[in-house]
Amino acid sequence: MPESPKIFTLQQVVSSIRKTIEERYQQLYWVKAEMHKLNRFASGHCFPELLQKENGRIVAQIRGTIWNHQFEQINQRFIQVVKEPLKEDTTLLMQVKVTFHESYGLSLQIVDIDPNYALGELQRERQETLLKLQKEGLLNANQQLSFPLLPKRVAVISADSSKGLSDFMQVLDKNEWNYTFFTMLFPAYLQGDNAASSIIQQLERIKKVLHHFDVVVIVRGGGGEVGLSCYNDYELCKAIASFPIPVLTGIGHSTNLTVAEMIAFRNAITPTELGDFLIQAFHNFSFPLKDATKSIKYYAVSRVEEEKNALVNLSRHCRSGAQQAVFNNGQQLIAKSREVSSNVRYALQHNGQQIRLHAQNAQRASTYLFNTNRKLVEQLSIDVPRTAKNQFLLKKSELDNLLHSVQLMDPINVLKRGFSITTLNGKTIKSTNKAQKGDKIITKTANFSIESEVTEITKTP
Amino acid sequence: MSKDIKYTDAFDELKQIVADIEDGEISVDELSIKVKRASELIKLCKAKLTSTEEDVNQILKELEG
Amino acid sequence: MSKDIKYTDAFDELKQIVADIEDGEISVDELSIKVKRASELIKLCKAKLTSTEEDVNQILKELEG
Amino acid sequence: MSKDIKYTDAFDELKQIVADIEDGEISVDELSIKVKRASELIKLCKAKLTSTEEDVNQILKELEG
Amino acid sequence: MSKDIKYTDAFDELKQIVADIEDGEISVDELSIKVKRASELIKLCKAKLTSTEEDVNQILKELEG
Amino acid sequence: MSKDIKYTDAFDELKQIVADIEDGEISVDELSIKVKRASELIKLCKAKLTSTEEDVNQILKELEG
Amino acid sequence: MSKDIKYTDAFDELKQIVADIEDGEISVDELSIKVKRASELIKLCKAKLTSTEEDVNQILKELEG
Repeated sequence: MPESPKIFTLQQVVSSIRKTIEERYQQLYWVKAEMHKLNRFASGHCFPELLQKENGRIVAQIRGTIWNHQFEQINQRFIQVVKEPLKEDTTLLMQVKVTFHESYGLSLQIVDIDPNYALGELQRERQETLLKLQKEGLLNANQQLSFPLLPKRVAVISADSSKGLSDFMQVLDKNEWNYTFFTMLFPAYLQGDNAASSIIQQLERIKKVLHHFDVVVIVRGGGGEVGLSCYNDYELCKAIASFPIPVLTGIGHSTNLTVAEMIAFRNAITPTELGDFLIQAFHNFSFPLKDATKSIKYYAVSRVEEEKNALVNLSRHCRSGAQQAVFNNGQQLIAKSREVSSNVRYALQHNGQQIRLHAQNAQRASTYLFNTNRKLVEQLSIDVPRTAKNQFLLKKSELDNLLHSVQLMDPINVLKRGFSITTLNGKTIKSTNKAQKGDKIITKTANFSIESEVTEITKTP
Repeated sequence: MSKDIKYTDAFDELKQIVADIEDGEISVDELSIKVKRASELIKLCKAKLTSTEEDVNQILKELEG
Repeated sequence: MSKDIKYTDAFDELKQIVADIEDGEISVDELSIKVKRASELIKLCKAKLTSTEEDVNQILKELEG
Repeated sequence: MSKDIKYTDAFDELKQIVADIEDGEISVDELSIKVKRASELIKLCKAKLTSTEEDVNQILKELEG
Repeated sequence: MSKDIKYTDAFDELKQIVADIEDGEISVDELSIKVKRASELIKLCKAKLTSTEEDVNQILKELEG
Repeated sequence: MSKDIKYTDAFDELKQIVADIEDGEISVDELSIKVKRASELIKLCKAKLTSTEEDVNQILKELEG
Repeated sequence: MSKDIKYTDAFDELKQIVADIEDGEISVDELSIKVKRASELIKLCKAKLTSTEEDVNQILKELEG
């Protein structure tokens, strides 16, 4: 059954809660939480919202308190270690005391924040940005753009009052070569929480008038080493990496390179150095022009000289060749004219010799003819007496033969050898003058004539 | 020569001419033409070093547009 | 001879003539004609070279000025 | 004899005469006529050579001048 | 005998006479006539040779002069 | 006997006489007449030969002279 | 017997007598007459021969002389 409820005053209750909590949470605890909003008040005290998110949903939330003096201490150590002031929307490792105040309620009083954890977190964020850019293929995107031959038109993202800007402009405007740059300032925060979005915004503006510019430079200087974690901001880095013209950075610090510096087309340590880089690009354009003039002068002049020499050489050859040709023809002509005279002399000599030969032949043949005829006449003059003598001998022997015959035939000579001639009636006895028995015959001898009578007749065998 | 020729092209053309002249690949007939051209290109490029055509107001106007 | 003949062509023709003369391939009848031609070509080439040289010098002087 | 005869033709005719004389194909009756002709041809050739040489020298002298 | 007889004809006749004499085809009666003729022919040929030689020498002398 | 008889005829007659004598066709009555004739012919031939030879030698001597 | 008889006639008569005797056509009775005649003819012929030989020798001697 319901008793009559005991009624406490609010203070009683709240005090009881405070007591209970104080008893229960006497220690200090290390808590990892995201500090959503710092909520620093004019008093210097901060009342940050502490959150824990899982899959984007807030699963725990509590108010924190940092008393002014502690905040200053913590912030000092952050700047020393992290090179960044304590800032919102970061996960921090903080030492807290659970406090309950009758008027203000429950909060975690932050007595210390570990700057090394924050530093780790920053590094992680930097890594994440790099990883994401890499995944998206943007890591080298800006660096792969071709650099204009002359980075004449420069969109400068900087702060009006920046020492870096004036250093940079000093280099560009006061160069001794009269290189002329066109610069236009696009003012932005260069550090701290607003820097990333501010720079992104200016980049967007520049994009609108992109055709007026060759390069974008982001210069900062004299701002110390603090508040540069914005240059690891993914969105900013993405904007830089994917920017259609080269983005050059000259942020002026000596710590680890930020992601923005890494992915920029080129990073210079200082704005002055960045200015020098642009000047150098002009030099790179200007020097070849000077060289070209020299080169053209040297080569064109020597080409002409070369041709002149070739021409002189050729005209010398022409002359010597022509003279040689004339000389050769002259020699040929002399040789031919010598041949004419020697051949003619030979022909004349030859003809003279032939005539002499013929004269000699005529004489020789005549002499032969005379000799032959003389021999013939000689022969005949020998033949005449020889034949005549022969004839005489012949006639003489003929006569002698005849004389011999005649002598042989003389009857006297027959009778002398003992033969006799018998005649009958005065005639020699023959068949026509036959003797008969009793006929008287006369026998004549050389010395006698004998008369006889025929007694017997027989026929001669 | 047209002023419209881009200084980049001018620079490339100049480099080519210089290379040709250096190689002795240019005949005497072409030489003065080429040298003249080179001279124009050099002038054009030099002018580019020391001149500017951009106008901040114009850009601002475009930005506001 | 036309002044419009190119230096290169003139020089080539000249070389050919000189080569022919040196080879002894040109008869006496042709020789003086060829030499005359060669002379004209040489003059032409010289003139071309001189004018080219002047042009080049003029252009370079302007460049350097 | 015409001066219009070419050196080459004159020289060839001369060579032919020399060859004919050498071959003994020319009778004594023709000999002096041929020799006279040869002499004329030689004179002609000499004259041509001399005039060619003068031409050549003149032309080349002009070139050097 | 006419001086107008040609050397060639004279020489041929001479050769014929010599050949006839050599062949013994000429009688003693004709011999002296033939020899006389041969002699005349030889004289004529010699004269022609001499005059030709003089002509030739004259011409050649002019050439060499 | 006439001096106008030719050597050839004389020689032939002489040869005939010798042949006739050799053949014994000449009677003793004619013999001395024939021999006388032969003797005359021989003298004539010798004379002719001598004179001809002298002529010829004279002529040829003149030629060589 | 006349000395005017010719050697030939004498020789012929002699030959006839010899032939007649050889043929036996002459009787012994005529024989010695014929022989006598023959003997006379022989003497005549010999005399003629001798005188003719002397004549001939005389002529030939002159030739050789």
